[in-house]
Amino acid sequence: MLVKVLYFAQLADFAGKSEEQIEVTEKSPASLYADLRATYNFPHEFKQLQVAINHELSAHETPLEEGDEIAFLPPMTGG
Amino acid sequence: MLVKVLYFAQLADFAGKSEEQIEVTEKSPASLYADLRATYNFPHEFKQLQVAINHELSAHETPLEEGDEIAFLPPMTGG
Amino acid sequence: MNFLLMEQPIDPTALRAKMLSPRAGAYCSYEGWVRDHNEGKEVAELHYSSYDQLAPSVASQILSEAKERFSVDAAIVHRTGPLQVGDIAVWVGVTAHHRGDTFLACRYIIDNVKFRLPIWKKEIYTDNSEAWIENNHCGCADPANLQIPHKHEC
Amino acid sequence: MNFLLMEQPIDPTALRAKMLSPRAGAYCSYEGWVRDHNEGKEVAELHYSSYDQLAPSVASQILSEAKERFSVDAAIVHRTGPLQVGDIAVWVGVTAHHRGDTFLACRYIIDNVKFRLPIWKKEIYTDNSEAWIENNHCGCADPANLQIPHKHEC
Repeated sequence: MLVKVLYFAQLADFAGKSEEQIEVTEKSPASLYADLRATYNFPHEFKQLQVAINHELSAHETPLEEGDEIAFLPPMTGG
Repeated sequence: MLVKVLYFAQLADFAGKSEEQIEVTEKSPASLYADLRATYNFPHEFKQLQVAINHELSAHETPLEEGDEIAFLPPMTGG
Repeated sequence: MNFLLMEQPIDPTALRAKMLSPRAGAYCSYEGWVRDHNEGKEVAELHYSSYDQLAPSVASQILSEAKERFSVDAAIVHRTGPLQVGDIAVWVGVTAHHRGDTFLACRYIIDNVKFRLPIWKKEIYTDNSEAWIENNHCGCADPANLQIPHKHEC
Repeated sequence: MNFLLMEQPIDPTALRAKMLSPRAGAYCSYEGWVRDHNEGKEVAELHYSSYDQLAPSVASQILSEAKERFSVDAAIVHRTGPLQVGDIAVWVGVTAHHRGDTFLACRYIIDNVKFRLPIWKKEIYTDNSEAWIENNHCGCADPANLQIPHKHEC
């Protein structure tokens, strides 16, 4: 199924893009992140990141659905 | 000896003036305040007030000197 | 001297501008505003009277304590005379490298201003009655206690 | 909605004016300023990027928590994009009846903004190098922990 991945901050720099469509076979965000990390050399462990699905913070184990927009968020540094 | 007494807030209202010269025979601020309280019906006990002599906060038992300016300060309520 | 008593309205924009520094990362300010009510009575205006020859040295002492304890720059401005609802009665501004110090110092300063600065507030109500405000802190007057308004009991 | 992400400079005078209320007696504001240095390096500019579709709901949640805990009115404005030294990165304003609540709420809000609002800061140094800032809080990402930034350990 197809999902959209959004990249922010360091992850956007490493990926060289701010979003992309990805064809996934597993519903697990952890599995998707592992694939992306292998591709882009992301520095973060999965557990260091928050997960947002369709613009809402979501549990790490939330199963992905067709058409979801998912973002892996590095620790926030605003303020 | 002569001292100048400064009145602020409620004490100025009760005394009907902001300052006056007083001839004192005892050097004790407590004694002076007791006299003034009897004259003007000040509502405060001496221990409720701070004492300033020559524009510096002073201990309650500081002996008065000729020409001193003394103020008895009600609890402060600025801010 | 980072302290001023003034009869004119306090301008927080101008006061803030004086605090700017490229080395400061955090700015905390506090303002006391004249409310339209107090303890169930409708307030028409306030009148602050001050002991002008004593207030600067007390303010300077409070600011020195705050700078020493929290490594901040800080300033205090207090209004005197008649004030209307919505007017700023007191302004405190604090800058520091980091935010924690600004909050602690700003709170320390305003608490001590209320407790130690020789200024008194009279409230005039909409029914034309008036009253000198009783403070919420205790009336004990030993200067040794006055450094720590939250910790002493009388 | 008392939250705004903006690319234009933050105007604290205009933001303060929106907080005015005749029922409020206390106003506390906090500003984060871009410093000219950080951890020994000279900062030329900052760049904040944000997750614009997520930030408003997080800010709204933080403000709701503060209002519920401290009985305040409050607002948050955060800058995005490139910032110069001296610019305001974030502004928080809080009003309440009494001062204690304004300090506690303002501190609560800025702490949670730094910890929970989806915004990231890149520093660009005077030698043209740059770095995404590592936060000082820990990197554990369980949302259940994020409510109390000062109390959890990882």
